[in-house]
Amino acid sequence: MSITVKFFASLREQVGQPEAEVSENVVKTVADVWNTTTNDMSIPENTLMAVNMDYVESTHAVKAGDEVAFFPPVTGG
Amino acid sequence: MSITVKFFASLREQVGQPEAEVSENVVKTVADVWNTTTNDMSIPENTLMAVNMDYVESTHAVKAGDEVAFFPPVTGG
Amino acid sequence: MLIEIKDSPFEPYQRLLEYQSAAGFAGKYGATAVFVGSMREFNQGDDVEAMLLEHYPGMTEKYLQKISEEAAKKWDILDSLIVHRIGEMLPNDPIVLVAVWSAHRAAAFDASRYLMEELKSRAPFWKKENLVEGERWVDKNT
Amino acid sequence: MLIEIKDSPFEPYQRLLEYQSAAGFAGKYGATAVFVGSMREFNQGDDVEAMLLEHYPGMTEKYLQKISEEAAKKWDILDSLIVHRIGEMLPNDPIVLVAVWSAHRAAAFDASRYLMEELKSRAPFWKKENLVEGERWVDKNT
Repeated sequence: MSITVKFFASLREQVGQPEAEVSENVVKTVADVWNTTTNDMSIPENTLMAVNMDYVESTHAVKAGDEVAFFPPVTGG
Repeated sequence: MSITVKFFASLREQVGQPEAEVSENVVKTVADVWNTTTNDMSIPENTLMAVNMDYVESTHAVKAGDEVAFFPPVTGG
Repeated sequence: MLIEIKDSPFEPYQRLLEYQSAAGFAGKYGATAVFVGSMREFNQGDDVEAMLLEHYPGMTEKYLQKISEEAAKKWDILDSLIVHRIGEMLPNDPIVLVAVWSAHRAAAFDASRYLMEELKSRAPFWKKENLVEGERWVDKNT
Repeated sequence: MLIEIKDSPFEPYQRLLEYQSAAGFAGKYGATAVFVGSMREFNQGDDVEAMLLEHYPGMTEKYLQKISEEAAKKWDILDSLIVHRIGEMLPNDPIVLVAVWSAHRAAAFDASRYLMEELKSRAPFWKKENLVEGERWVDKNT
């Protein structure tokens, strides 16, 4: 059971893919997930992060089965 | 050209008439209009007064042709 | 900027649809704030069976116009609409509709609330309720 | 308390009429506060020809539900409804509808504004505008 990673909106276009998978053995935090799936691309300022659909900080720990998401500031409504 | 007087809602029922006329020669202020048209009935607390459809105080002067109105606190909406 | 006094039931959302379709500001507004006041079947702990809404013809329209102009001066809005019912009404009947259109949401929110608060405190309308035990004038607005 | 995500155009006042007729609170509410956000044909000084609204399926619904529950805890309201559009849209299309029903007006006004502000700051939606010169992501909510 690996970790599912999702990118939305402008971040999806910058990263160049909507989704990725990463092994839970090579990452400890949300920041690690970003670095591993983007080849250490620098993370845009104001990027929002969620684990299992709840907002978290980049230091949040991740585990097998988690869904991790990265996206820019929201602009709905 | 006399002064037209109107009473609304609960005040209309208390005064017992919706409208009255008073000669401009016997009244100087809105308070005089009340006293003359109601036989010096004591004016209920919080009564609102208007001259020509603008809110006024009881000391407001009246003249021939004016429309004077008395009514309780408003309860629309 | 429109003011309407209705002596028969009106459907506020139907009226809004009509008004908005006829208005010339399609594509200009990003925000519409709407308030609808309806007749409840209870008030101050009592069941209300019917209600009579009296107004002061002329002065009511004058004050609704006045507060609409005040709102248009205070906030950057595109348009406003006020519809108020008078006469005999039944529980669940709409009493008042206030709508404000603006480019951005803050102005619409602020102006619609202003219109309702000012209408409640200054526009000459009076409610008389029919209870099981008889009639009573509503003596103050909450 | 209902949350809807729509991938095709919706008519907010028609939706309100349907929802309210089906709801079981006729005669209980004295106040309905409604907000409708619509697509403008201009933004930040540019003409906008079309817009794409992206969302995060699952998380969007979760946060709309969360803020609806927060509003129901903070204020004495009877019900709330949020409808939000996604996908391709054109100027003047409704984007969002928020409605709150309550016995008295202050709760409806406060809760509807809370829902809109929280939706704008926390619900994962993103707008991409089609301008004459090309596409751009809207980078912040005003």
